[in-house]
Amino acid sequence: MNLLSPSIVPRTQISSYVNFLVPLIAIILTLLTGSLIFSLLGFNPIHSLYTFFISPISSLYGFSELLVKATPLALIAIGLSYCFKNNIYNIGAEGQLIMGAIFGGGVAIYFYNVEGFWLLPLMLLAGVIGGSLWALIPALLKTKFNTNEILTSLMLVYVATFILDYLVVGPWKDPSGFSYPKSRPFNESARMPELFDGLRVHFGLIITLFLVFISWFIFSKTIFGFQLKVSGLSIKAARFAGFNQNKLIISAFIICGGFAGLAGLGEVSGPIGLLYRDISPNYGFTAIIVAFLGRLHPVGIIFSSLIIALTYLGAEDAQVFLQIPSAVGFIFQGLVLFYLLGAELLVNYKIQFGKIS
Amino acid sequence: MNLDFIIGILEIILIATTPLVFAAIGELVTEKSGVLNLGVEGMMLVGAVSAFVTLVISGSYFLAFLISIFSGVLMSGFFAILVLYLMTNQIATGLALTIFGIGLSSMIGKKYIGTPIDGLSPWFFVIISFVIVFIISYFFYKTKSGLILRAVGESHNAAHALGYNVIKVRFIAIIFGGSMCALAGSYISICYAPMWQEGMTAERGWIALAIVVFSTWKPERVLIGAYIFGGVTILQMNLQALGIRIPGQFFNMAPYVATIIVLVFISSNKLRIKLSAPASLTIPFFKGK
Amino acid sequence: MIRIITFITTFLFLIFGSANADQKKVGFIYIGPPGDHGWTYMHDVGRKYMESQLGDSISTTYIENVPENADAVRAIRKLADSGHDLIFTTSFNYMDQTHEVAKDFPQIKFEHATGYIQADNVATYSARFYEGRMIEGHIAGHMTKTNTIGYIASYPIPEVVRGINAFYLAASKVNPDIKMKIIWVFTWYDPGKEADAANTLINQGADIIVQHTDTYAPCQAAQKAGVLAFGQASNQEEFCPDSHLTAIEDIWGPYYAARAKAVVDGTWSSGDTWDGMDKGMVVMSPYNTKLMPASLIQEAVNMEVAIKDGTLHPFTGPIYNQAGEIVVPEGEVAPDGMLLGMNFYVQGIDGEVPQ
Amino acid sequence: MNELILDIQNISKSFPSVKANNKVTFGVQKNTVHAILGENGAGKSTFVKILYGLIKQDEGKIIYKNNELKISSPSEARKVGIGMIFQHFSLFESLTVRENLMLGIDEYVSYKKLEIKIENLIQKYKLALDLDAPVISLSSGQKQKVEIVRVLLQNPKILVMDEPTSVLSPQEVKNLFITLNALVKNETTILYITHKLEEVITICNSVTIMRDGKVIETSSIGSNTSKTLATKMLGRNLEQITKDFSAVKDSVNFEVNNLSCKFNDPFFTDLNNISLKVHKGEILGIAGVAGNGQSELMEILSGENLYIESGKIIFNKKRIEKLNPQQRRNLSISFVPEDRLGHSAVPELSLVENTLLSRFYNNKFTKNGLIQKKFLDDHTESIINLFNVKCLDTNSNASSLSGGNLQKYVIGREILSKPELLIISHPTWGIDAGAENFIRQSLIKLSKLGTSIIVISQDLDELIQISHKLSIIYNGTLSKSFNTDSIDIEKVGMLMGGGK
Repeated sequence: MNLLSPSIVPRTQISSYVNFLVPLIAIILTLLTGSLIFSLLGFNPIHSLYTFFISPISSLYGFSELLVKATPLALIAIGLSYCFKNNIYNIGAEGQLIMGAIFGGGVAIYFYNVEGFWLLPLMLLAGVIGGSLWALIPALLKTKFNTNEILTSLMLVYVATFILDYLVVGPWKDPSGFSYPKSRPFNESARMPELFDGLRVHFGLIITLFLVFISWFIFSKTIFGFQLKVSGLSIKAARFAGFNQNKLIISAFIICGGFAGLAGLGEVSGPIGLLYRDISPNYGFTAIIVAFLGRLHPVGIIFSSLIIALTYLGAEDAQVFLQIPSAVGFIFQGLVLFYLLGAELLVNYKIQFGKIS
Repeated sequence: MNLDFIIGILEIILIATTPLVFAAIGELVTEKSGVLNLGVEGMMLVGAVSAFVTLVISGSYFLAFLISIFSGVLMSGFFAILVLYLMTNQIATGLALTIFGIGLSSMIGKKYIGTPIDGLSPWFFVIISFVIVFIISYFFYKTKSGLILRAVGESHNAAHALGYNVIKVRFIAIIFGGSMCALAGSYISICYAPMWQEGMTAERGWIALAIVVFSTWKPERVLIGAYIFGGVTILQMNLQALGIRIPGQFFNMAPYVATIIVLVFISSNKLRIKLSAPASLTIPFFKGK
Repeated sequence: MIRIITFITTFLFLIFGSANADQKKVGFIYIGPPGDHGWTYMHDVGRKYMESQLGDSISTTYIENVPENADAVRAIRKLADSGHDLIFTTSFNYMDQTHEVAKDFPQIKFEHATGYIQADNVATYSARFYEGRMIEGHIAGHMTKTNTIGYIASYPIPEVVRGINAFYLAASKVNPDIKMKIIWVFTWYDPGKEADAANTLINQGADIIVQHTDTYAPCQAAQKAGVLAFGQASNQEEFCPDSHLTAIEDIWGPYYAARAKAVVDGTWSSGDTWDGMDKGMVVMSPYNTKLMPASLIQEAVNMEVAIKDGTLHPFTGPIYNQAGEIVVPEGEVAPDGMLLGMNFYVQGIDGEVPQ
Repeated sequence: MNELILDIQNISKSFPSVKANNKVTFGVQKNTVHAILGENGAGKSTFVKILYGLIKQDEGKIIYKNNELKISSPSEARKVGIGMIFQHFSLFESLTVRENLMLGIDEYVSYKKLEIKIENLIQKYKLALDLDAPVISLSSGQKQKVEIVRVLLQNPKILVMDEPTSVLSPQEVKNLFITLNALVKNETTILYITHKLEEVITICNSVTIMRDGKVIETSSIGSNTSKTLATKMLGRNLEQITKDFSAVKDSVNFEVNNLSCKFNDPFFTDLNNISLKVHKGEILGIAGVAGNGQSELMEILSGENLYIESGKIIFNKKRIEKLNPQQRRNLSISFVPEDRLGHSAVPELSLVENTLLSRFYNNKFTKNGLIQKKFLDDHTESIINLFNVKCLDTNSNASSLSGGNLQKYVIGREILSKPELLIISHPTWGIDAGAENFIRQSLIKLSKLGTSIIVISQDLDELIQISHKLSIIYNGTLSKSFNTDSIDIEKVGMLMGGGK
């Protein structure tokens, strides 16, 4: 009996057209499912989809907001890819972000009455140091005591949150703020300059693009990038080559922490302008999806950060214009991700229809 | 300090820790088969809301838990299809499942917020949580099926070469993990704090994931990890209530810090951990090779 | 490119948009989901009340789960951009964000809850919940048998500290032996942890549970353990009928309706509103007649009257801090400035405000 | 006795790049040892996988016990009585021996019953195995025993063995042959996949020779000698290997003095007081049965493991025991560890990238931390050309190469760096005769250029063939060295078994 049945075959070489085709298929499926869901819930499907995907970026301001939201996601995701490439499961970027904000913000608070061109660079440096130091804890525990980094990095997120809370309620509280849990506002020279008048997209975007480019360079052109890749694929081969495993683990953590810290500082010195409890809407966790969706590749990460940022903006617009509850936004966001991830099958494998006897 | 007081503390610790044990043992089985599912929080929420809604509609506790477990099967089954058949990245898919679960649960529960129900006594489930841990331990180390599951997590290629159905074993392990997470959720919404509130699992799913790591993939150690976390949480509350003058932030940090410190002490033996960690965790299995 | 998109937007808006020109649009920014049955829930109740009062002259929109960070500006601006005339931002940490957007939209009116900075188009409003705490303290002082009160506190902000102090001052007045046990849980919203805290307090001998967190888990825990409790934000008696003494209800509806009406009428002006029982912004839930003696209920009602007419103030001197220094002299009442920024426990409370 | 248990008819199987089996047709008689002889890449493994249900043929059929064999999975194959022992062990490293054995039993009986069954089997075949030891702690020989026992648990009618002796010591090979003969007497047919001619002559009754996916000939052994078999298998004659003692210089350039390592770990063999000397241009062989400290010694010599309790390692009068592999490479020492996939090469990376794994001071692959793609490409290109590596191009993944070709690539990579000292472990493990011969020739050629070479191997024939001196490692202790032109094989055999 001869049957036509599909079988999955790995691709020997990844063709470039597939790289474009895959997101396209995912988008088409998303639109179809989205229409179905919105129709079932009693919303006009075309209008809903328009509100989700186009209305948020239909103005210059909206587009700038997309960048504001995507900037920290891309920055953290690119940092995480240093870890993930090396098979280090650092899921504590959120904590490293908070520490970066604490260190960098601490500088701004210490020099609250001093203006100067040097202040922002100093804060950037402090932010990087803060994030790196926080990432160094799981790194050292892993290298010295063999402690699993998934647990330590995750737990340290919560610890960082409490430290930030302690600081803004206690020592760093705004003296003229009626004891509310927030710091003084940063002065002008401690703020990220905005790139365009009236838009919130700030200098952090330039830093991020620069670091994305640098990372691309490191991953593809330097021996360090090669070392990360090899030790992620095979620890034995890395030892054979003489790569210092501990040094690589620590460097990956430090870079990742530094990037996350920078993202945290970018938030507090950019759009927020002071320190308080809830400075990040879980950027550190969302960035994990961004990193994998972008296949740990700098260019991929730029695209995936924009897509994920857009789903957040779209969910807001859907609430404002269509009174679609945020829950539906989450469901829809989940679906978009499922489709994008599922469609990747077609990048690495092809489906063959062949005879099986 | 009399005996009643200490028993009282123990009771609170038991009630508070049980959902962590359920979720962690479920995730442990999933991970032991070689699949990492980061969707624990999402599955717990959907489990919590489906139990609650079923209870409100039907009035039957039995049906509530049944439907809840079924919801966990559906959620994790969906995840299983993605990671096993479409070979999606497990970490990203799990995180997406959490986002999806947060949305789905609040959508389902919209009309039921603030509906009063009669809570169920937690003790039955507290006992069950211990029983399940020991059953899983027995299953892993004293049955052929458990051995197969561990073998699949250790090396899917070798297991396949021996003729074991890797996909089937993983599917079942994922679904078991999903139903345990759902059970943890329904315990929260029916026994622990009988109500439905959006996002009411409050990050317990993440703690459960950490506890699996803590356990170094050994079932009995799930109890140790969960009870260190739960125990320190309740103990710090007791110290606060005694009026000790340390800022509350530091009290609240204690469970997280304690878990890290204990893990540091028990993880120095590399080889022992290597022997119990599933070697093919997060690596997709492709049959064609 | 931008032009094409703008064109499409306009086009689609013409097709789908249906705006009544005279209708005023009122927007809300919520910190949580309206389903939290606590803080956001009560704001949503207020919003619905406003709709019911003003009918077709307004329409309302809300965005829920808006984090108090960079996202908030975008959410607020989205409401401003989409033609809203009045925007309520209902959490303290929206303060800077509200002002940032308000600067760019002088014609739109903003109302920021629990803030302390006003502008020409930004008014602030809050409620004197501590008045209710005083009554709760008074009741607790009479009702406790173990002389131990368990207090579940969320975050160390003046609002919460003020409540603790008001409660304790009133309770210790009727019962000098009273002891307060306070657990800070650092969450507004975690039913499990709130229940754990309640059970821990009960285990330590508390027979009355007070909460400053959002869910009714503590009240349920009290019901189960057979001790008494006060509800939070709304009347929670149906969840714990045998424990629920009363609750402080946040009643925003009348204020919202009045402010919206002012916008419709064109009479809105900025200002700072800190209303209490006198304006009905703080309301005590019906006292539980099964649990409380009639005389005590009468005392509570009398206190409400006295608070409303200004003859009774929760923070009347002499008030000492923990170090024994006098902070409010005999015969005076604490000024609003001190209440607004309160970050110390009064004498008699054990422990330390986390800071 | 002449009954056919297997009748293979016109089996063909194509992969995207190659036709692996082309109308394979032959018969296997019942209760014999039947060899399938061929170089790597001849199509033996593909055929075996089809027989065992791991992959499906494109066309053709297999008649098994007079019925057409229709199986789609290994467990079905086992059910009808076909058992298989893989060349690369399909064992579960972190599980115990007992657990690994249990996994070989398809019945779902109680745990207790399984345990008893296994104890009995171990008794029956007198296999000294610690049932509670994790497999990761076993030597290759012990691992193979586990594999064999696991298959025997099924009472197979046909037992397929893929290159079974490639990891065994001579003594172990002898034991294996005894076991095989016992099995044949017990009504088992053995399909013996190999490229070792001597083994075919010694143990097999008949042989099928394969080349390039086709069957060249099926015949009984009687008419064949190893020479005729070799010609048929290769389709050409192999060059004779001759070594040259005159090239060895007097100067010692590598020396290990009283080296001891205590690992305090039951899964590692401690090294005791090891001393050795290698002269310029000399090949030193280290023989021994697997699991006697070879891999530990290799790690210490390469610098992958820097944990040394006492002793010195001296290269060109310089102490090097604290240097990591990269630093040792900078002194012109190069290494080839035993595992090709995942140790000396990364399967998922291209050959160009794999070239970068082993960086010498003189090959300019990197400059200020930047990768010099040009040098790397050129170098990879020359490895492929000079060492006859069969592959698509320099961007092929290492995993796409056959074992022999990958090994040629790896050794070529190290040799082309012109090392002063080469330390190589199991240079011809599991590769075809052509590549084996080529590699041995290359090593001798290198030594003539003045490079000192240490070869660690379990293949005693190989060591005697190529090395000038030979030491034997047993239980972490290294014997003194013997000249291979005047060596007493019996003495060596004694030392390998722990005798004095």
